[in-house]
Amino acid sequence: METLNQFFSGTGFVHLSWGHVLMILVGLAFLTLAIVKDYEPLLLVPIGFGILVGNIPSVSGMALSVYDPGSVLSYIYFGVSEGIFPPLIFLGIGAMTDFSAMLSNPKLVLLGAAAQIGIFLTLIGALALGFTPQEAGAIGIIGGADGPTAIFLSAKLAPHLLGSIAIAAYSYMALVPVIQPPIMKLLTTREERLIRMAPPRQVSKRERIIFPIGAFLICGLIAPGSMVLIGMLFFGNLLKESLVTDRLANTARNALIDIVTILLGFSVGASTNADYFLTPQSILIFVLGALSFCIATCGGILFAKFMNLFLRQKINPLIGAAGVSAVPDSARVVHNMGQKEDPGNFLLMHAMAPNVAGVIGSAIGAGILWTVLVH
Amino acid sequence: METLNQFFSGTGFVHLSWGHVLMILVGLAFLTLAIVKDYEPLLLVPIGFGILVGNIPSVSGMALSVYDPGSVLSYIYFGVSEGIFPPLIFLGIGAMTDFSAMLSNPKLVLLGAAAQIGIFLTLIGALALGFTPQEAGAIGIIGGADGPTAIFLSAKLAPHLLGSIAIAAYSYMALVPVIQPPIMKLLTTREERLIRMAPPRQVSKRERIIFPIGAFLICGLIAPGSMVLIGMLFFGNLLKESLVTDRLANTARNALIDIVTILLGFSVGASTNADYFLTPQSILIFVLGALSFCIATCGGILFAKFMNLFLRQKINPLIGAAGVSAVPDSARVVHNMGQKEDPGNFLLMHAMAPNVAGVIGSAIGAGILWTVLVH
Amino acid sequence: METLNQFFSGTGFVHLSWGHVLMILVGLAFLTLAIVKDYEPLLLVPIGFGILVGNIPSVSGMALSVYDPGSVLSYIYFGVSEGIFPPLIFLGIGAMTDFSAMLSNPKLVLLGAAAQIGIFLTLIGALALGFTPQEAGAIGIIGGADGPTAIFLSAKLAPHLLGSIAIAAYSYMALVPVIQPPIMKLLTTREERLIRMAPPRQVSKRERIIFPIGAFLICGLIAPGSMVLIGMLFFGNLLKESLVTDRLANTARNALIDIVTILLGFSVGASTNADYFLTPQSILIFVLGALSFCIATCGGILFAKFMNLFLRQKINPLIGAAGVSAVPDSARVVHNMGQKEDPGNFLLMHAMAPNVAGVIGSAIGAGILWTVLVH
Amino acid sequence: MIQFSPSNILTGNGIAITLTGMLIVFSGLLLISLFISSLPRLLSWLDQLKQKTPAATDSSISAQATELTEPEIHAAISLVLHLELERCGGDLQRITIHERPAMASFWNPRGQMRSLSDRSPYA
Amino acid sequence: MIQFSPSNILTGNGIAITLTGMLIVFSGLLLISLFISSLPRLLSWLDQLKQKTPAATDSSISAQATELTEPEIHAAISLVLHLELERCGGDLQRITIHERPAMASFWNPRGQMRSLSDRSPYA
Amino acid sequence: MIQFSPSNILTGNGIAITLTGMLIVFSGLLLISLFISSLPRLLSWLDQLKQKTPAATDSSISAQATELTEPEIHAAISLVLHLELERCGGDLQRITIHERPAMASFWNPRGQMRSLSDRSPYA
Ligand code: NA
Ligand code: NA
Ligand code: NA
Repeated sequence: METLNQFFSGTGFVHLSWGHVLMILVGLAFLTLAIVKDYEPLLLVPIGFGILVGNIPSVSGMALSVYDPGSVLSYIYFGVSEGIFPPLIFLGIGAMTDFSAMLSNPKLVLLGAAAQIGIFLTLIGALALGFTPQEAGAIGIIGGADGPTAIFLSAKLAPHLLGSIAIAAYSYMALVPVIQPPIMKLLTTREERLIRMAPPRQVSKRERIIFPIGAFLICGLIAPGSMVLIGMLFFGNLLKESLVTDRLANTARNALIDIVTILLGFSVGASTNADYFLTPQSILIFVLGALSFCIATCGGILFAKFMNLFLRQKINPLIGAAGVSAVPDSARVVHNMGQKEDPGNFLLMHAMAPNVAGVIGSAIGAGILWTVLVH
Repeated sequence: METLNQFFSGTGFVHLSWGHVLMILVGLAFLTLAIVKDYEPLLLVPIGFGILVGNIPSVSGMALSVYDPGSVLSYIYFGVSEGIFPPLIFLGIGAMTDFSAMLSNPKLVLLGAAAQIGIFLTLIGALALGFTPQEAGAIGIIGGADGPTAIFLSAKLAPHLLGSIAIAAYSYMALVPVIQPPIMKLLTTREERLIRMAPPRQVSKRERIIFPIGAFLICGLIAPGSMVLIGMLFFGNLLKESLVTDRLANTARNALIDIVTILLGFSVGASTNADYFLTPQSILIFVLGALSFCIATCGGILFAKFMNLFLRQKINPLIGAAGVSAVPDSARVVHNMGQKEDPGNFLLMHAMAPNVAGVIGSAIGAGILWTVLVH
Repeated sequence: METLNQFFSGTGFVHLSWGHVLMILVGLAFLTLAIVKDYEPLLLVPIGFGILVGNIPSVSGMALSVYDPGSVLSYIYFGVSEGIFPPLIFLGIGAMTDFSAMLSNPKLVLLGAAAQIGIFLTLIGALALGFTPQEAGAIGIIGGADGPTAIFLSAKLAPHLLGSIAIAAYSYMALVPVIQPPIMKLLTTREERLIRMAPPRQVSKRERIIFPIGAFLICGLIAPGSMVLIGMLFFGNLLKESLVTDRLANTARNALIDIVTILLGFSVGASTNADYFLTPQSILIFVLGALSFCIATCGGILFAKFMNLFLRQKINPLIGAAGVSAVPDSARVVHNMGQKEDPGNFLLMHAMAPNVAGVIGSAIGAGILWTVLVH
Repeated sequence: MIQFSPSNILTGNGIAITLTGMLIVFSGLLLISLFISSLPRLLSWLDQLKQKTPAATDSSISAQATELTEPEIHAAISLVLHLELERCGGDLQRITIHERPAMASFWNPRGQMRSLSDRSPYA
Repeated sequence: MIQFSPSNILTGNGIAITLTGMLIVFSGLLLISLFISSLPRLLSWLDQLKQKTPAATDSSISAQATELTEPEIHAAISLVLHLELERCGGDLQRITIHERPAMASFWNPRGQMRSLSDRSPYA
Repeated sequence: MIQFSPSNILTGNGIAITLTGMLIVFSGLLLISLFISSLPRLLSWLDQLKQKTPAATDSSISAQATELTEPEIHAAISLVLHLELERCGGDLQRITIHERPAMASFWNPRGQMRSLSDRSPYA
C-alpha cells in the first residue's frame, strides 16, 4: 500500500499544474502547425514533441529534465547550452547553400546588412523594458531571424533566457509567410512591386571556390566573435564548392545536420518546462521578437528604396524583405508577392542574394554583441 | 635488456589469466553464433568483438579499458554508463516501427502487459537470492527482453551489474528461437495453435500520426520514469508517421542508430573484463535471466488463454508469447510455430501487436522500478 | 565612441601578427594543394580551413580558440586531445579495407614491418636533438605515415606537440608522390623494377572473416598499447567481412568516418595558432618528419632486396616502399613507377599487401612506444 | 554460495513492488488500448463536426491493366529511376551533389533555385 | 509589470552599441560586396598573367537532338542507372557493400583494387 | 638553436627502445604472416574433420551469352533498378521511407510485415 502510495505520489498526474497543461497545448499547437500547415516541420516537430516531454512533471530525486545534472536530456542539452550545435548546423547549411545568386549581384548584399537594424533596435527596446544589456543583446538577436545564431548568442550571453529566445526565433521564422506580406505591401507601391530585375551574370566555379575563403577572412577579422559560426558556414560551403570533398559535404548536409537538428530541436523543446518558461519575461520576449521581425523587414525594404535613389538599374524593393534571413522562406514570400502582381516576374533568385547575406549579417551582429557584452 | 624486460612485463601474455581466456572464448562463441547461425548479428558481432578487446589484459599505468578514467573506451562507455545510448536507439527504433498492427487490434495490447510479469517475479527471485532491491530491479528487467531498456535501468540502479545484465539480456534475446518454442508447445493445445485470426481493419494515416502523441502523454503521466525511453520511441515514430520529416526519420533509423549500436555493443562487450565479470553474481544473473524469459513467455500465453474465456473471437494463444518484446524475433517464432501446425495460418502481423506493446510495457516497467527504487 | 573603441580593440586586425599572417598563408597553401593539385583533399581541405580559423586572432576574454576552456572548438578538439577520433577513423578504415591482397601473400607482410624502422631511427634523431624521450617517441611516429596513429600517440605522450606532429604527418602523406619516387629510383636497378609478380591465389570468404579476429588477438597480446587502434581497425573489418552486419559497416565507412574526419581535420587545423605553433621545435619536427618518411621508404625497399636473397620467386623491391602505409597513395606511387618501366606490370594489388601491413605495423609501434614511454 | 532467503522478499518490499508494478503496467497499456480503440470514432466524429465529407475521391482511380507500348515502358522505367534517385542518399538536398561544369548557368527562366534546398529551414 | 524606462537605454549603452554594431555589420558586408564584385576582374587578370587562354573548349559541344534508336535508349537508361547508383549511398566506397560470393577472385587483370576506396586518404 | 648531443640518445634509452621496438613489430607481423599462411590449411583440415565436401555446386553455373530479347532487356534493367534501390540509402529499413496513401492496407495475405525491419534486433 505504501509502495502504491509512493508510486502515485511519483506519478505525473499528481504534479501536473495548469502551466504544464498550457505548455502541452503549446506543444500540440506546434505539432499541428508543422504537420497540418507544413510550417517548418523539420524544426517544429522536434521542438513540439520536446515541449511535451519537457512538461511531463518529473519526480523529485530522479534525474529526468534538461535541468537535472546527470540526466540523459541534460547531456543532449549540453550541446545547446554550450553553443556546440549551432555551428554544426551552420556547417551543414554551408554545405547546402549556393551563394551564386549573391556572387552575381554584389550590391544586393547590403540589403542583408540593412535588415540587421532589427537586432539593434530590439536591443534598445529590451533595455528600455528593464532587461540587462546581456539579456537585451540575446533578445535582439531574434531579429536576426536565424535559429542557430540566436541559440548560440543566448547560450553565451543569457543562458537563462535561451529557451524563450529559441522558441520565439523559431516560431516567428515559421510565421514569416504571415508576418512579412502586410509590411511589404504597406511599404511599397504597386509600381515598385512590378519592377523586373535583369537576370544576373553567370558565376564561375573558381569564384564559388574562392568566395568562402575570402569572405571568411573578412568576417573573421572584422568580428572575431562571429568566427565559429561564420567559419563553419564557409567551411561547409568550401567542402561543397571545392568539388574534391563531395563525400564530406554530403555527410555534412545529410547525416550530420539531421542528427544535430533532431537533438537540438528536441532538447530546446524539452527546456521549456512551465516552471522555468511561463514568466512575464517570456511574454515580453515574444512581443519584442515579433517587433524585431517587423523592424528587420522594414529595414530591408526601406534600404532597398534608398538604394534605388542612386541606382540606374532599379531594385525591386520587395527583395529587401528577404534580408532578414529566415532562409529560404522569406525569399519565397518575396517571390510569391512578386508573382501575385505580375506572374511573369521571377524574384526568387534575386531574393536569395539578400537572404544569404542576411545570414552572414546576423552572424556578424552576434559576434559584435558577444564581443561588446561578454564582460 | 631492461627495456625489453620492461616491455615484456607490459605484454598481454604475461598477465593473461584463465579468466581472460575463458572470456575470449565466450567472445568467439558470440561471433560464431552471430556469423554462422545468424543470431542477432547486428548486436552480437559488436558485443563479441568488444569482449575480445575487453579481455586483452592491459598494462597497469596505461588508460586502456572502459574502467580507466581518460581512456578512449571509457569515453565511449560513458554513453552506456550514463544511459545516453539506449534512448537514442529507441529513437531509431521508433522511426522504423510500424504500430499499425497494434492500432488495428487494441485488445492484443494487453498481452504485452501480461508478459511483464517476468520482470517482477524475477525481481522477487533476485531478492530471495540476496541481491539488494536496486540490484534485483535491474536483474528483473532482463525479463523485459529489451536490450536498451535493460541497459538504461541498470545504469541507473546497479551500474556495477550493467555488463552482466546487458550480456544476459542480449544473449537470451538472441536465443529466443531456442527458449520460447518448448514453452509455447507445453502451454497450448493443438486446437489452440490452429486458431486463425481475422485480418484486422485498415489504419488511417491520421490515426498513425495521433497515436505516438497520445500514447506518449499516457505513458509519461502514468510512469514519468519511462519518459525518456518512451519519449524517444514515440518521437522517432512521429518523425516517421508525420511524413513531413522524412529526412530526419531516415537519418534516425540509419546513420544515428547504426553509430550508436556500434558504440554501445562494442563498449558493453569491452566492459566484460574477466576481473570484473567472472563473479558468482554473474552466474546467478544468467540463471535468473533465463528464468525471467520463461516466466514472461508463460505470462503472455496464459493471459491470452485467460482472455479467450471472455472473447467471442478467440485469440491464438501463441501470440501471447510475442508479448515479451524481443522485436521482431519472438513474433517470428510465433509465426513459424503457427505455420508448422497449419501452413495457411499467418500470425506474423497479429503477433506484432503484443510484440511492440511489450516494448512499451517493459519501458513502463523500467520507469516504475526506477521511481520506486531510486532512493 | 568608447564602445566603438572597445570594439576595435577587439577586432582581429589589431591583434594580427606576422605569425598569424604566415600561418594563414600556410592554410591557403594547404587549400590550394588540395583543390588545385588534388593532394589528399579529404584531409587538407579541413585542415587548411582550420588553420585559417585558428589564426584569426581572438579577443581576450572570449572563449573562441581550441585552447580556451568552454569554447565550441575546445569541445570539438577534445576528441583530438583525448585520442578519441583516431580509433573511430580506424573503425571506418577497417570497414573499407580489403585485406585480401595481404592474405594471399603472407610474406609481403614483413615489408610493412621493415618500414617501421623510420619510426625508431627518427626517435633516436629526436633524442639527439634534445627532445625528451616522450616527445621523441611522438615525433618518431610521423615515420609511421599514418595520421590517426600519429595523433593518437602524440595525444598520449606529448600533447603540446600534437599540432605540429599532426600537420607534419598529413603534409608528408600528401607529398608521398613527391617524396618517394626519387628514393625508389635511387635504391633499385632497372632490372629489379621490371620484376613481375605472379597473381596471388584467391582468398576465401572464411579466411577474410577469421583474419581480423586472429590478427587482433595476436597484436593485442603482443602490444596491448595498440589495442584500441588495432581493435577498432579489425572490428571495422569484421563488420565488413562478416556480411551479416552490412548496415553497420556501411555507416562506419560513410557517415561515421566522414563526421569524424571533418571534426578532426578542422580542429587539428584550428590548433595551429601561430602563438603556439611557430616555434623552433615545430621546424625541427618538420625536418625530422621528412627524414622519417625517407628512412621508412629506404627500410621497406632494402628489406625487400634482402628478402630477395632468399626467395625463389623474387619480389619487385619497389613494393617495399608501400610498407610505409600512407594508404593507398604509396601503393599507387609504386604502381605508377612500375608501369613507367613496363606498362604491362600491374603492381597495385601486390603493393597493397605491405601497404595495409604498414598500418598494422605502425599501430603496433605506437603501442610499444606508449607502453615504454608512458611513465 | 547461493543462499535462498525468502525473508529478503518481504524486507525488500518485493510483493508490493510486484503488485503495484503490474497494476501500473496494466493500467498504462489498458489506457493506450482504450485510446487507440476510440481513436477512429473520435476522428470520424471530428470529421462530422467539420461537415466536410471529401469522400468519393479515391474510388475514381481504377487501375487499367492494358498492354503497355514500348515508349510507355521506357517512360515508366525512367520515371521510377528519376523519382527514386531524387530521394535516395540525401532526400531533398541531394540535387546539389552533382559536379557542375565550370561555367554552368545557375539561372533558370522559371526562377527556380538550383541548389538551395527547397525546404531547408535551418537558417 | 512592464516598466518602460528609457534611461536604461543610456546606462546600458544602447545607442552606442547600435551605432557601432550597424557600422560594423555594414562595413563587413560592404567589404564582402567589394570583394565579390572585384573577384571576376582579379581572376581574369591572373589568367592574363599566366598567358594561357584555354578557351574555345566548351563551345565545341553542341547538343544534337536527333531521334534516338532503341539500343541508344537502353544504353542511356543503363548509364544513368550505373552512374547514379555508383554515387548514391556511399559515394566512392559504395562498391564494397555488395555481398561477395565465397570464392570470388579479388584479382583483376588490369590491376585494379576492388574494394579499397580509390581516394581513401585516412591511413 | 639546434644542439646535436648524441649522449641524449643513451640517456633517453634510444638504442634499447629501437631494438626492442623493431623486434616486437617484426614478431607481431611475423606471427600474423604465419597465421594467415597457415589459415587455408587449417580451414581445409577442419573441413576434412567435418567430412562434408560440399563441392561441385558452383561449377554448374555457366554463363550463356545469347542474344537478349526486348522484354528480357527491360526485365534486366528493372531488376537491377529494383535490387539496387532496395539497398541504397538505408538498406533494410529503406522500404519504410515511402509516403503511404492515407488508407493503404498494411495487411498482406502472406502475412509479411510491411515496414518493420526484417532484421531489426534492437528491441
Ligand atoms: Na539575419
Ligand atoms: Na518487454
Ligand atoms: Na606505417
